[in-house]
Amino acid sequence: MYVRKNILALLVVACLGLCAVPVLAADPDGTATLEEDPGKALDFIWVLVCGFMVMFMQAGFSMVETGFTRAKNAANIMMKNLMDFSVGALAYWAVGFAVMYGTMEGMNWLFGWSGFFLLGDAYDVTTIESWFFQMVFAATAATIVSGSVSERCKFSTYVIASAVITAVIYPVYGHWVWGGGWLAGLGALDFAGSGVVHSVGGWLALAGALLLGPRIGKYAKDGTPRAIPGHSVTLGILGVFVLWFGWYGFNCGSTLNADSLRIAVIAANTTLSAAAALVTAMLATWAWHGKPDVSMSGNAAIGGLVAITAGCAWVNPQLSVLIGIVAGLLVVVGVWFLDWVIHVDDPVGAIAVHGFNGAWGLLALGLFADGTYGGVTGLLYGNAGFFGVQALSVAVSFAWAFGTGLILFGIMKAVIGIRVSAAEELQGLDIGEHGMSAYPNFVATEHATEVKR
Amino acid sequence: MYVRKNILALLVVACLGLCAVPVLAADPDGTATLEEDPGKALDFIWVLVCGFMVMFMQAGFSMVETGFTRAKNAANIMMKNLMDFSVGALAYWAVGFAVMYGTMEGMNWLFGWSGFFLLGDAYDVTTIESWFFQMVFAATAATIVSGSVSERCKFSTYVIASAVITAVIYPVYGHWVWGGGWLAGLGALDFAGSGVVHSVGGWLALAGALLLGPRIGKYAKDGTPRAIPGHSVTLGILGVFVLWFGWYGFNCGSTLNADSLRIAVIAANTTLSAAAALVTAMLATWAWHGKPDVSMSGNAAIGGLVAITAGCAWVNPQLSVLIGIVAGLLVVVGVWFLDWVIHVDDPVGAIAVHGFNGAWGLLALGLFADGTYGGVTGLLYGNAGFFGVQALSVAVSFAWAFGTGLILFGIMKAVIGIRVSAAEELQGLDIGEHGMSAYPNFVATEHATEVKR
Amino acid sequence: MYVRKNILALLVVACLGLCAVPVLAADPDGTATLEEDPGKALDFIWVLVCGFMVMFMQAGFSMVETGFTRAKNAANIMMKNLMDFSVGALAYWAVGFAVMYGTMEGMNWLFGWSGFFLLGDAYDVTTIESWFFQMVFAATAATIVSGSVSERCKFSTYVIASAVITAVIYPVYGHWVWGGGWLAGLGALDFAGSGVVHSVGGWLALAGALLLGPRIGKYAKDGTPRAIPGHSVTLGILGVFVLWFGWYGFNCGSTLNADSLRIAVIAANTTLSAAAALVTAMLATWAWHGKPDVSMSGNAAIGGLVAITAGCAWVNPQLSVLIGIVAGLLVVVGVWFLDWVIHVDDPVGAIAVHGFNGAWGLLALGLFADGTYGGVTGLLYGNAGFFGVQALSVAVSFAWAFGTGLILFGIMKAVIGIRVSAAEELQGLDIGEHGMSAYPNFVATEHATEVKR
Amino acid sequence: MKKIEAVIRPTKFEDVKSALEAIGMVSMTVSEVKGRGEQKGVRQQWRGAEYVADFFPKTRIEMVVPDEKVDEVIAVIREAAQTGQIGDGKIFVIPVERVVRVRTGEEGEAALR
Amino acid sequence: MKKIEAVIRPTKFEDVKSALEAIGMVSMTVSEVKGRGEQKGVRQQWRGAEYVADFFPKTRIEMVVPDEKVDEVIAVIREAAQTGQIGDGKIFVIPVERVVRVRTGEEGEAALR
Amino acid sequence: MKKIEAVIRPTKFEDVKSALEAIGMVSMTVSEVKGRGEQKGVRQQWRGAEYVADFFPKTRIEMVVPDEKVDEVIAVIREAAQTGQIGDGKIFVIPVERVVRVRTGEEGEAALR
Ligand SMILES: Nc1ncnc2c1ncn2[C@@H]1O[C@H](COP(=O)(O)OP(=O)(O)O)[C@@H](O)[C@H]1O
Ligand SMILES: Nc1ncnc2c1ncn2[C@@H]1O[C@H](COP(=O)(O)OP(=O)(O)O)[C@@H](O)[C@H]1O
Ligand SMILES: Nc1ncnc2c1ncn2[C@@H]1O[C@H](COP(=O)(O)OP(=O)(O)O)[C@@H](O)[C@H]1O
Repeated sequence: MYVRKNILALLVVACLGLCAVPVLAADPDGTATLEEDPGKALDFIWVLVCGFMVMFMQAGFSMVETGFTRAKNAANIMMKNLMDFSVGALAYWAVGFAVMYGTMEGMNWLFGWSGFFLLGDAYDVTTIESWFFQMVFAATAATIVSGSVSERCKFSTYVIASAVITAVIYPVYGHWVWGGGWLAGLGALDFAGSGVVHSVGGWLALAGALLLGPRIGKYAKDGTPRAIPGHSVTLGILGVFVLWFGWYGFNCGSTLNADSLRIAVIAANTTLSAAAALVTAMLATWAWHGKPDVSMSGNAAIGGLVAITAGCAWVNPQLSVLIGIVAGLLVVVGVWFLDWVIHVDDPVGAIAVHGFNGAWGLLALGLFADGTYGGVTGLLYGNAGFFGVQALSVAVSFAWAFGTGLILFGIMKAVIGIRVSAAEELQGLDIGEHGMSAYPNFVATEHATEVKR
Repeated sequence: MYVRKNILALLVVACLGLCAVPVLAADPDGTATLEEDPGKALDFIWVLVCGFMVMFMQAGFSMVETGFTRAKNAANIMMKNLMDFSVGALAYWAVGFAVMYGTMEGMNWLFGWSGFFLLGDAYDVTTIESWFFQMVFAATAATIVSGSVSERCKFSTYVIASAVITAVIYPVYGHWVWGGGWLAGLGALDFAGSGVVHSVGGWLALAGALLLGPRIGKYAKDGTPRAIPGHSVTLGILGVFVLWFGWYGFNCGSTLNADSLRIAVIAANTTLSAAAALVTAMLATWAWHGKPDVSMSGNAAIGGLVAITAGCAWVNPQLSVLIGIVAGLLVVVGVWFLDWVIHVDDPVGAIAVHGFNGAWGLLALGLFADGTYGGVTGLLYGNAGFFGVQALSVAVSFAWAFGTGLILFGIMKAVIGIRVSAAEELQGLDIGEHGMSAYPNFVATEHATEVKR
Repeated sequence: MYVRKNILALLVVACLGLCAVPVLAADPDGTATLEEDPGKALDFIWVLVCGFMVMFMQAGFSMVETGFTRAKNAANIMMKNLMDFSVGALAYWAVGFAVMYGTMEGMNWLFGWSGFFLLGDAYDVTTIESWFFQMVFAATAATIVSGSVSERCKFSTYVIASAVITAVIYPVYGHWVWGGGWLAGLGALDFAGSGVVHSVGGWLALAGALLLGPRIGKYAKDGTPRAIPGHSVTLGILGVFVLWFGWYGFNCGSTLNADSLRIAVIAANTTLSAAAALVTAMLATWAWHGKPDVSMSGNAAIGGLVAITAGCAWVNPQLSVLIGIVAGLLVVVGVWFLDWVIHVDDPVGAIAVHGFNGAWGLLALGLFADGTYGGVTGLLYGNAGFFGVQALSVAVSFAWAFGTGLILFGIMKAVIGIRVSAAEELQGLDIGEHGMSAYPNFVATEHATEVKR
Repeated sequence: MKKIEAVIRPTKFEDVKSALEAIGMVSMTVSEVKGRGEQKGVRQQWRGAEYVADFFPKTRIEMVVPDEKVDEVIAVIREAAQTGQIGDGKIFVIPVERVVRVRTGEEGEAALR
Repeated sequence: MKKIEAVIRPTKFEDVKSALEAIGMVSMTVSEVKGRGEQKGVRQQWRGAEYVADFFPKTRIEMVVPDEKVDEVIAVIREAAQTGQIGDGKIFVIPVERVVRVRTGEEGEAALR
Repeated sequence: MKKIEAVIRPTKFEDVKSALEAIGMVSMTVSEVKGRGEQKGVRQQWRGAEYVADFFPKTRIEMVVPDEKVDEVIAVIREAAQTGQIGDGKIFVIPVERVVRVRTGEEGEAALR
């Protein structure tokens, strides 16, 4: 309690301090910028509207996560999602943006170091437009972790993780690829963030799930995974639709301005990859388990969206379908692999969806870019070097995100603990972490399940 | 299983084949197009944002359908909605768009035949922008059917129906009206698709519901319909809001470019018609049954949206209110008529909402177009000929969609069966079709109901 | 029943009457307007897209309200939200817009009086664009009241309240500030409606809640409030996300045209205020009650959005954070104050969120406007006079909205009654008002609760 | 007086209810339960892990009836609830010592209807 | 020992609970059931089709009490649950042969509180 | 024959089920109830108002078994359901006079499995 009050006090003091700062700014009202380039009006509108849609993906993430987990943790999950967006926005305002898109003499290949708190020169319409669009992306990376640690991670721990991810971990890799860092220097590309956002989020999710260990009851003594069905398939799939909708903002808005008609191709590619992934997973589970699996198909659609994200502007529709097909298989196989082979308990499939498919997206771009847009050409069209750089980018994103993830969750595990007590987990985190039930007017039950023998 | 693997294999081979195709294209990066007409940037942004909103209507349809049916079928319904959008996008990419907007020397009055798989010349920003916007419309037509066949239709059958509808049935009528076909030649108009999208969807829904027969327990021995209340009025009405929101994209985006300020009038008309329909149905059920009926009012709002869709650009606000009032009555009376008079079991009211009101929308345009925009004038303002063409269009849409619907579902009924077993239906399609429950953490019950005597 | 049929008949007659009116109009197709100023195309698109997002906030309001109240009233709440948007749109079309933005020779300081039913000169693209954007705002003000009167207010009463609010109460104060009325004359400002929309809604909500009295069981005999937990925290927080998304349209769209790049700053400020409010409430409840409170944090996010609404264009990011922090505290303390001190039962916190924070938003603008945009400068930057006017505006909005609210609900209480019977309230308004249950497939329970002693 | 507890298939509930009405037995208390007996579980799956939901939803009807009605009620329930498939359910008869009607305080058989 | 099964109105549950607490009877098991007796159904409607939801939600309280407490408990429940309207519910008394406390293994009346 | 009614912690249900299976007792009916006894309520909060949810979710297992099985079943349930913490639950034994299998009409112990 003592610590909390201190944090509050600090926050208040910090903010009051900020107010005292005299208004230094570049172009805070935008008149000069607009005069220079009247086309900016359309750019701003495009990027902001797309940014709004990306923000709305937070609703989608929360629905998928809560729908695919148990009712006794539903309120905790909604709270985590509200919190990670809010903490993420504040952390990215205070620090993250400065690290990702700031500049630093000499060290710029590694990270940036200017524009903290959007003060001074950063009080500028162009900078703040960019901040807004990048902030919703940063929050997306953070929220991916929520899914894989759900139903057992302490809320306080997750607050800290969200702050560190959006302030440091995400911005550093982001700087390397999008902020003029060393990977960008080598020629690595990632149109809308298969790697920067999704695989970083996915590998952090892997680190978190690994250090937390599986939920109680997830694995039988012999290691066979048990099914722990989600409490509302309806809300989970609603979340898939919301994510799909928001993803158009994610991918199309990543042109960052309005003067490319290629956005139509981006929208088409995004759709086709997701659709192909969904249909693939539907048929694959149908063939494999005898019935088309609903939650897996929903996951696959998201996987298809993740996979097309890096290359959406540079590949063509037919290859998008192919990217989606692979993505769908990757989700089905990936979830199985994590669950049955390496026994990492990822309640909502975040690792397979965002981690595996984020990596696949980077590679697919390196393979399939067809050269019709911006001159980006992949292996299939003869550019092996580019594919090599993309493969490097995959390795780097894994090393960075998984590594820092282990450190982050490792330190917290040692110092404050990352997992709720077994009693709390059994009773549900809604009671334990928030002293409430999400559904007090419905009689609850837990499926009596036993594993197939 | 064998068949399924084959389908999968075929898909993979087809896609690989497509990749081998050398990149032939018109203007895939859009530079030339933009140079020719810089105004295209705004056009693209407008049409794409509206298209995103139309895509989001899929979430609305799924919520309405699942909310107004029973919990034991909720997962199946979500899966159907995910699937029909995905299969629809793929089918429209492969075939539908080529049939609807392609051209064919000599036969163009009947259907188009170019641009399959968006290959060759169709790899062009303008074509693909058009594809995207039209694809979300095609998927809307497909998903309408889902509602009327719900709680008893085999999932496999519905997959096939979705593909056929988006590949052939919808595009052909669409070609006649929007693709330069014979109805367009006669002067038939349909601004955003009361007829092309909604009445086609509605009449297909009618054919499906008719051939499936009513749900078990829907009608007493003497034919009196029994109430089968939906499992979540909350989600159902959420769906209505989502649809209403998306509909602004549907109607306003149908200008297909950004240089008409009439979009403001379209937005206003759309709102007023829906609002008037809702209030009308609310008052009508209040007067008729003693209490304002929630699900019927929600349906009526959608009915009002359907009815204004054809004429939204060509009528004025006050007549939009009138169109909405009629639409509201049509929903209330239409649902009653289908249920009590001809005993077609349409769980969510798709036929009355989309079929009846789609037809009404075409007629209303023929009646009320006031001549202030594009010179389109209806019967009320003296143009009887135009009304005649619209009436013809209504008849044609019914004949085409209901006819092909009967054939489609009829063949499937004969060959593979369209209805799940009685045991599966009683237990719920979630278990039968997908081996799962949508709400495993809640104790379920079924309303003990008996019909008013 | 008799009355209802009459209303229906009147409506029909009125509408038919309107159709007979010859088409008089200013520029209904927009060609002239566009020719004069080609920039209008972008303006229209911007304002309409933002307006669509504001409309979607209705879904958010309905989710928050239903999620934070009991299952037995869920259908009634959805119906209220559908209805108030519809009735609001019709009333604002018929009367409200004419009062708010019309003109009247000599009396213009008080209210407007032209443009009823959007007839005549008002049949003009610019006017109708404005109508659309203002209509969604009016409906927002109306729907705020729904939350505070929920679980006990008669549906029929609420229908009337919605009509009166959107036709008269909201437009009059709106005219004073936005329509060129006397407050505007004094220099009062309100960028997107902390005062015009939210505090007006909040004070009306206060009047309604006060005259209705608390829900049965809300207060123990000694006045201690009892907890009445909401039935779906999941849907409630989904609603928060939807509102947050829509709010970008609310605030950014309030530029009313597309030629200000300041919209980026508006979007950033909106985000930061909400995020800061949420984090503040989370920490405050954590410190105060030992656990972070989910529903309160969700409310606080909305409170932060309300508070930034008046000043979003005129303050800077760091002060937005401060505004949010205060907003968060105001929600936590305000809910407590209403509940424990003055015993007003406001089931979803509408009064604290919209009333208190609406007032705070007006004051914050008067304090913190930093002069970088449009030359608006607050007390902190030396402009005491402006702060005084803002304080006056707060007082006026309270006097007007609370006063007319008392009159409106007071008259209805005397004449037709505003509260359902105790038996109906205990059984739930779904059965009583609409003869249905929202969740017939789930076994319901009510939390057995007792107050902390 | 006896309490008859019948655990039946939910899908048979409407039929049983009507059959009991037909012999004038209207009063009952109903609850949703899960049960298992000889009936084997339904195979379900969640994200690739198959599992057997080895309990089935059942509806339990409880009726307190005068002793002389027991046989008739049992027969009627059996007839209406029977499908012949495993899982049709069980009927238990339990002694009841007193019955009180809350509203009036009536006791015994008078309180039953 | 007897098991007292009281089927009451959900809205009366809080009152009954408090009244029982007042006489020191705290232990009980509660479940949500649906019931019908003399009470006629509520007319509901769904899309124009009216129907009678002929079962009402009821709350069932089960308490196992020593024989000598039976009369008192019944009286207290009756008083607290009564509204005088049809639908107030029923109280059944059923013999219980053994009671075991899971935690300690205590049996009989010692296990009851 | 006796009906054994065990009110246990939901989290112990899987263990109890398996333990009973191990001694061949498979048939049972299960329902979700709320209960209270010595166990004090969980403090919860809603918008600043703290309250005590003084009923805990419990799972009730009902098994009708032949008289000679009663002791064994009770012992097995106790062992599997026990945590030693307050709130472990109770087991009640109630006489059953008849059992009928709906499917076949068999009565008595033959109907039990
Ligand atoms: N011994 C028992 N004790 C309690 N409930 C039982 C018992 N045996 C069966 N049941 C209930 O009866 C239901 C049907 O029993 P089951 O054995 O599956 O069918 P059948 O009687 O047709 O063989 C079970 O699901 C369970 O709820
Ligand atoms: N014979 C019975 N067996 C089991 N439950 C009964 C019986 N009679 C009544 N009940 C239960 O008691 C409730 C109230 O009974 P009802 O006859 O409606 O009220 P009242 O006792 O005031 O006439 C019913 O809803 C039902 O749950
Ligand atoms: N006298 C009783 N009658 C009915 N149910 C009881 C009774 N006593 C206890 N129970 C049930 O047993 C559960 C556990 O009892 P409790 O007293 O909390 O635990 P313990 O037996 O470990 O002291 C309660 O929640 C309640 O459902």
